[in-house]
Amino acid sequence: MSATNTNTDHMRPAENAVTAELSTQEQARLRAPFHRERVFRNFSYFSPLVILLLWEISAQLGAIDRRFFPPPSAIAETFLSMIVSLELFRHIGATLQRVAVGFLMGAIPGLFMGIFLGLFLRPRQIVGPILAALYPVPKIAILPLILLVFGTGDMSKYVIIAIGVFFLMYYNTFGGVRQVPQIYLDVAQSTGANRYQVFTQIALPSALPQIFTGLKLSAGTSFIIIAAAEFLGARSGVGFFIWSSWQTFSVTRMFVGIVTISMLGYLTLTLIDLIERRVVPWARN
Amino acid sequence: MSATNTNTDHMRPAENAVTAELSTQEQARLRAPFHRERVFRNFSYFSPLVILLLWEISAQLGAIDRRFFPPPSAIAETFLSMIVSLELFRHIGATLQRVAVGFLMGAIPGLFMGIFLGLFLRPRQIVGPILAALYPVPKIAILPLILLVFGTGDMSKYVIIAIGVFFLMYYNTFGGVRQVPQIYLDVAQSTGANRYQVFTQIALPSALPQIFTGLKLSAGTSFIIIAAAEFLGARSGVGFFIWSSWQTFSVTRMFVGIVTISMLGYLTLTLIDLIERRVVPWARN
Amino acid sequence: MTVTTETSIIVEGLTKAFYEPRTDSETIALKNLSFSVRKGEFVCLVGPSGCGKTTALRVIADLEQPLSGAVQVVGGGRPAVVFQEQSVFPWMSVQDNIAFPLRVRGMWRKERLERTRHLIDLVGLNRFEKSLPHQLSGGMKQRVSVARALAEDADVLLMDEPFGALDEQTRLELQQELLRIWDASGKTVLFITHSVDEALTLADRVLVMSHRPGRILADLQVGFSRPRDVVELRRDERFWDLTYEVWSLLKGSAVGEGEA
Amino acid sequence: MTVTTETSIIVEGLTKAFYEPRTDSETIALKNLSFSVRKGEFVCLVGPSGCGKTTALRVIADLEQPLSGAVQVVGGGRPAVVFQEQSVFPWMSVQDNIAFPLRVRGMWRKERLERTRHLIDLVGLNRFEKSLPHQLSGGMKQRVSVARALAEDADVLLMDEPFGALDEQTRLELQQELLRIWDASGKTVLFITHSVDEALTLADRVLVMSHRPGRILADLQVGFSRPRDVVELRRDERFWDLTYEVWSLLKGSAVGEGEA
Amino acid sequence: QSGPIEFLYSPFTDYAPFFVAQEMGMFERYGVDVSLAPKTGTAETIQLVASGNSEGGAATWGAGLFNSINMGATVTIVATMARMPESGRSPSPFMVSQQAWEDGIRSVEDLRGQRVGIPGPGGFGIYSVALALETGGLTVNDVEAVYLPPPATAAAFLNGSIQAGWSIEPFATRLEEEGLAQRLVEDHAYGVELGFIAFNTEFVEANEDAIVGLLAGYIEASRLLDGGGWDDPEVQGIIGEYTGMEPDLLNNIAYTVRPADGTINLDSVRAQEAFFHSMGALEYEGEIDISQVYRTDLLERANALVDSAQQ
Ligand SMILES: Nc1ncnc2c1ncn2[C@@H]1O[C@H](COP(=O)(O)OP(=O)(O)OP(=O)(O)O)[C@@H](O)[C@H]1O
Ligand SMILES: Nc1ncnc2c1ncn2[C@@H]1O[C@H](COP(=O)(O)OP(=O)(O)OP(=O)(O)O)[C@@H](O)[C@H]1O
Ligand SMILES: [Mg+2]
Ligand SMILES: [Mg+2]
Repeated sequence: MSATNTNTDHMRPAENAVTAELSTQEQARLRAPFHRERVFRNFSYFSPLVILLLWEISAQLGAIDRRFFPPPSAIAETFLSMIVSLELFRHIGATLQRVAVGFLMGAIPGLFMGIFLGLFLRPRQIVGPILAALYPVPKIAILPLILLVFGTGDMSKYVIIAIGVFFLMYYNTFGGVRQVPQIYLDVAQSTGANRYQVFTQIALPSALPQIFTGLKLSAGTSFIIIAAAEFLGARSGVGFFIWSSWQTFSVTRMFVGIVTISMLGYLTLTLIDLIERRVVPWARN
Repeated sequence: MSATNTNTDHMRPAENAVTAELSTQEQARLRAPFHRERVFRNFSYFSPLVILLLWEISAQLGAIDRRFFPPPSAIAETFLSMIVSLELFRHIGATLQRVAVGFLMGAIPGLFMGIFLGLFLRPRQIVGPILAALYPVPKIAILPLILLVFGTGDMSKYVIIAIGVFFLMYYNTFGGVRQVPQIYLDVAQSTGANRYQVFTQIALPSALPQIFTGLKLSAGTSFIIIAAAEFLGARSGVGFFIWSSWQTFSVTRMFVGIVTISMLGYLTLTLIDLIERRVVPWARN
Repeated sequence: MTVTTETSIIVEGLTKAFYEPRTDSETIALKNLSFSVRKGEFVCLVGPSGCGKTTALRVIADLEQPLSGAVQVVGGGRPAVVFQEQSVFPWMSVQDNIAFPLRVRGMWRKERLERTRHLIDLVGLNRFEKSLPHQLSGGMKQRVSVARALAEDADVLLMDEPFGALDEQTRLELQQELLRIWDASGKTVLFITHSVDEALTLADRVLVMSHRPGRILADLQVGFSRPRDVVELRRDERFWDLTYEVWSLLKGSAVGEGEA
Repeated sequence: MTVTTETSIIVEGLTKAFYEPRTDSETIALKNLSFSVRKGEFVCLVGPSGCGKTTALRVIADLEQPLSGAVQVVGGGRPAVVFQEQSVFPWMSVQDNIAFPLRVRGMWRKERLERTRHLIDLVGLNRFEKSLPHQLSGGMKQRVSVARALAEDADVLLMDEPFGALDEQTRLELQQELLRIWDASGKTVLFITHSVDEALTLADRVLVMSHRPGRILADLQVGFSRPRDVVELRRDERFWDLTYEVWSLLKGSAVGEGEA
Repeated sequence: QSGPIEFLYSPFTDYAPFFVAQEMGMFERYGVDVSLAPKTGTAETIQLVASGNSEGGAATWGAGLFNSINMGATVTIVATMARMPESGRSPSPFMVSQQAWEDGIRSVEDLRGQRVGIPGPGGFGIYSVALALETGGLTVNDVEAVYLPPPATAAAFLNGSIQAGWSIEPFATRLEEEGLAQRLVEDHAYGVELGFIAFNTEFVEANEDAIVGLLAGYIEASRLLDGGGWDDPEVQGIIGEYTGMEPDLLNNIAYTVRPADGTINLDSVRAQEAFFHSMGALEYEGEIDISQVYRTDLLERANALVDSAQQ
């Protein structure tokens, strides 16, 4: 019924408690998982090499037909010779430039439309179904129409990418904004935030994790689309390179193109992942 | 310093309070917004008709080239005659069957992979980069390989759709699971839930809103992809129909195909929206 | 005390119900609720869990529309609100969260951080200015919300169980600070609490609500002189009389939701 | 009281810190914390906001790993936990939330709903069995969490401010129910609260923690006979002595995080 | 061989004999069970056939075929698929856009430095365009090649992205009807070999009789078509089914043809190989040994079979 076991040092001055420090071992143990994680993560970026390894082995063992699936070593050889001759760089440059422009042209409107329709009921009810009706329009089927409007030059390629990216960004941003907890919007409203502020201060950051999903999907899809778009009216670009190699049945060269474009896509996805880690530090893990 | 204004009826028996009822007007006012909403929503499903209207007007006014953009009225005429001749139904049936099978073949693994990698660190770090490297592989470029492995029949079309759907579902489910609030996982862990239960009881329902985003993206994309897949090596399906119309420059027929496939996609998206409304009742609005 | 005769908050015949379209059923949260708060007054609202306190506050804050009846906040400006729920933005640091209302007003970052520095002191989060909310304890997050509402410097302060998750010591300190600010600024405060002690310590008037649907059971004047000493207060016979009165009101009314 | 001499929870030299890789900085939440709880004992943990109470509970519940030191929950089964945070699953109805632990054990829906019906009564949510959490008030959600933890029927119950958001009446009722269940079942309870009143009403022993990094400042035996009457208790001189003791311990320790 | 022979085709009128032989029971009559499988390009056909995933198929000549034979694709070529007619309207005219025509481009010479639509870098399209340009003394390098398939060509004619381009029936006729383009050269590709029929080499060796039967059905259908069968509504219905073309489009357009015996004009093939060499599209030097993959005996047996049946 009274103190039986009062800790003797409970009257120590408070400062003492705050200056309490971890032992060196504890310090090390505290940091160890993070260091281990970092090391593991850095290694894990290279896990896709496993695919190449399996492929090489299968090709060497004759499990797959080398005429149609040349082993990565053969692809690498051609790859290197094309690097040396700088031939590949021209194509990479053209593709990257088209992807970058098209990506931005689609992602920015998609982002805004997603936030806008996510926040406001009436626009959502009117514009939402229109977008849902436009989304499944087969892009490859309207390609000639896009060429008609935008010409056979790079603009039509930007537009094709932009269309694909727009919908991915729109739906993901929209979904993210629809999931913004009501309480955050209430806080904003109670402080008198205007629509623009709700847009930028609440909806955007709160939807960021899902926006990043959208960015990753868009980036991957951009490279898929550009490969298809460069089949048309282009004289450069990795997609053109793949297609023309295939037309002339140069299988190894075709694979050089496929691997190149996949690597570009992978690097972009990894970059977005890294950015996400910085920009969304409050997310789990 | 003491009660000054005690409400006289504070000693009313408690039952009285519970049986307190709203007046008829209040009842009506309470329900009115929901009825209004329902009416508005039902109308809003038809807002895509606005596109057709604008298009018709532009075509009639000669603002757009009718050789490439025949007015919707002309398209509707051809459409009706094809409905009457049952020609369209054969194509629609083939397309829907391919989309349904391919969609399921991609969505189910994508969902599982997303939950799995979302929950578990090590698999995520190893398999995640492999998927990120495979995602941007240009599908159109590896079509020949898919044909080689899966033959020229419908299986290769299922696979093409499944690949596209897989990544959309995977990334969205993954993103959703990564956003599951830690507290829910803690609750599950503290009750001794096993991995399977965490999977089905926590991660899946908590990620549902984002999974639905994935489903909508996948559904839309399935129709885009099938149109492309039926361009190559098919003799039925709406995609084949569009493509062969293009080959003969039968623009009106081609638009019948495009509108048909878009409508199928739109109906699917709307259906998913309705399901979402039922399955995710806890979401905002 | 700077209570005047001007009215600041008027709630008149407020009825609020929630409709559930899935089951076509309704929950009546408030039925014909009426009360008013004078300018500069400190009013506490107590009542059983689920009786509609939060709902009333949300209607006053213009976050929900009344089904019938009227609510008016007299005079300029919107009220500042401390929410019952966890409402700290996870993507903003402690200092940015607290300074958020100033950001809404378009103030520069430097200025708004300067202006809110004393609030960080006030809620005892000095070493945590730059921390993100997931690095804080439950009570620390609640303190951020309180500081954020104070940063608004609004004439009317609506607080929904703001000190609920705080230890008594921190709670007492913040109560004293709140009273000091209130006294110095002449703010009107409507304060929801589930602690009768707290209500009697803080309020000029205590409104006791019935269980759902909430009505005002009693409107009790709390006449203790200010500044009030928490310990002194408990020595006062009137404190226990009032406590007893509130408790018996609540007891007569608060039964488990379903038992009525 | 069924307190035995067997130990149920042992915390030995527990140190727990959080590392922030972005800034390469650490927050020491607990430093060398030691205490133990006997089987069947009801122990309350009080301490200033942010002192590490929740952290200690999470380590005991095996949701976090200690940096150094050891924690052991003796005997079968994992502890049931009531979390401080809002932890009700938004996608499950009230009854499904409460019955969730039984679902985890693979019980059929019909049986688990039957078995948890009395818990819904207990927390007074009878008309809300089928409601979803977003239709509940703050206090009602908290009651769902409490009922869920009770549904587990574990030997050890870890409760983190479970009655924080409840009005006094509901709180008193639930306190009495908890004591009744504890008394009948011989459960071990570790109960975090910020209310000294509550601690003294419920506990066999009160552990008072220092401010961060948390250590045990005092381990106070609460010797009142049971069952305890809340009103009677407050008439007891020893109640006020203990209250005073805890308060002065907290006062000596609890200062705003940054003022130390 | 169990089950039907999977035979690859593309949905164009050039492949009409296969559709007709299949639907009118000619394959069946010669005792072969064929299933027609649609595909897209030469490269896929070679890949699928050489790998044994399909037994055989028809495809067009081009750099893809030459390169694949060079790298040892295990295919055996047995007959022609189609060739350009020797005279008259071309099934694949070289066209100039209406706009360019009005701007004064009236001859091939005027196209120097202009943009010309070509379906791709490795096939019949570019060869045909090269032949058309040659009639005006130009080469492909004298113009700016823009790679576009037919549907996109229409759009490109209208918006001025190209001044001239390759085309094919019935697309060409439709372009004229819509006032988008005009025929500029018709006679450039007379007699050029368009495509071939090939089978997996192993399959050929093991199933000679089946291939003879298939070729016999093909020859009979070809003779039917080239002997005026195009106007038969039943035939038009069949072709419409496989190509997605409306039957009335099939009237009044020019078609590719086949010699009555289905033999390949190797000179034309050699000329094409030389052309792709000059374009740098081939991965080897000199000429490949076509005789190594070209077998004529099966075609001779098939012709005999058909001749005896038709007597
Ligand atoms: N969005 C909603 N939909 C349906 N019912 C609701 C909603 N919000 C509140 N309610 C109901 O209204 C009633 C009053 O809720 P309110 O949140 O105002 O209670 P409260 O007095 O604040 O309770 P507490 O002290 O537990 O926070 C409750 O019965 C609750 O179930
Ligand atoms: N995930 C985390 N990352 C970094 N710091 C953390 C984390 N969780 C807790 N802390 C820090 O640990 C300390 C103790 O937190 P804890 O939640 O245990 O406090 P508490 O005693 O439960 O406080 P309260 O009564 O306010 O809930 C706090 O200073 C907090 O900032
Ligand atoms: Mg409330
Ligand atoms: Mg805590």
